[in-house]
Amino acid sequence: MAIDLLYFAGIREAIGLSGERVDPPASVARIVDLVDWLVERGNGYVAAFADRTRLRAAIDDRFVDLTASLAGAREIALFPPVTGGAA
Amino acid sequence: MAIDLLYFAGIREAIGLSGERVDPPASVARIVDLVDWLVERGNGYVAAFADRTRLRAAIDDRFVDLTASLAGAREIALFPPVTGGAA
Amino acid sequence: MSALRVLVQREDIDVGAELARLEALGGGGLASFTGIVRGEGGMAMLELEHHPGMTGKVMRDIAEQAAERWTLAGVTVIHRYGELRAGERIVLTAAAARHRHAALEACAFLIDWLKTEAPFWKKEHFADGRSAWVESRSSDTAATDRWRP
Amino acid sequence: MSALRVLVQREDIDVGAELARLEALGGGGLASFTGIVRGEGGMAMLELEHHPGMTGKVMRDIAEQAAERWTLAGVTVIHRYGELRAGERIVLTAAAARHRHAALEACAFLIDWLKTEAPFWKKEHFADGRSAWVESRSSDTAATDRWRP
Repeated sequence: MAIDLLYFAGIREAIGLSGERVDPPASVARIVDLVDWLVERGNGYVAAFADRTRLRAAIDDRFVDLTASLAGAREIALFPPVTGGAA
Repeated sequence: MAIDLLYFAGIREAIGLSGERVDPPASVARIVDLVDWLVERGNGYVAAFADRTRLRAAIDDRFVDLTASLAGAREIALFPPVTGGAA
Repeated sequence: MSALRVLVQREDIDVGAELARLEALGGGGLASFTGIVRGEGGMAMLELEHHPGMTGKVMRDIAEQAAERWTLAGVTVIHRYGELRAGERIVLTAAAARHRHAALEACAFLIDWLKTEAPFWKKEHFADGRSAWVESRSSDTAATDRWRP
Repeated sequence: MSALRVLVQREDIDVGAELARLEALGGGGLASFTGIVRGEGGMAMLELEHHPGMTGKVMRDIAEQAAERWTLAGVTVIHRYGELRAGERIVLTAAAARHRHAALEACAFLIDWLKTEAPFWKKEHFADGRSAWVESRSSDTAATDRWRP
């Protein structure tokens, strides 16, 4: 099933895309599986996801753990820890 | 020795003056003595100083206890607890 | 060195201009508290009396204490006196700092201390002609006490 | 019921106008925090990226949490994105309340939570051409954690 991916900040820059539509196989059940599957594409994806401790995710605009299931997800965002606000 | 007295808020209203110059006898050594001496004048002063728990004082623009000595004082302010600020 | 700005005035407080002045110090974070006259219980006018010779000194002393306690780029404390209507500003405390918690805590400290240490007295004038001096509250003294060592 | 005002915008924040809007709610006390871009270490420009579909929702959720936690007349949360220079405003959090401590605490809560929960990312661009993403800080996570039950 097709899912829209969004990339932000350093993840976006490493991959070179702000987003893309993907259609992973059924074995890709959780966000971590999706990331493993993306890393197989090589280069930019390898660099983007090299440090999983600094990877965060949201499914359909809600923060989730990396172990969250993709079932029913329409849009998945992958990004580093947030750094908004000020001072 | 002459001392300038200043009255504020309810104290000012009860006495009917915002201030006056007084020349108490040498036996008036502390603020409490001064207040007792003023109360002898009667009416407004009696009402102004009826509740000593709600009386505060400053000597030469510094908050002091009611037991503070008048020695060297030029100006004494007598007033209820402060209620500035907001909310 | 913090820039201290302490004013006792009859005029309204231009909050936007005051905060812009503190922003310009380059602190990174700026906290403010504005006190507004509440028009509860039919109160028509709030009269604010103060001890003119003493108010500025006490307020400056409070501002200096804040500047010693936290690392601040600047502190502004403005208190009005005179006759104020419901909705009018009474007081502004503001602090600029590199770190947001310093700015926020200094701002809370300033307003807590002003309430119990600055020589201002409030009298409420009601629409029906009654008037009464506002009594001090023990909760305000407790709020100031929490900052004591 | 608190009046919630949540904005994500490229434009500057008119702090004076925003605070005047909250003052008009009649709360009695109004606290605000403004974040300003610091121009340290030769930083020429700060780039603020965000997740457009998510930012407004998260910020509204944070504002609602503040309104549940304290009795507030109103809450305003405005966060900018895009390219900001040193001295420009990034963020404003403000809360109006009957009691000053509710306003001040809500304001601190809002800025602490925004920093760790709102999907914004900062990139620093330096005068010498270098640029780097700002790393998240554990002190910010700790600041948010202090509000958890």
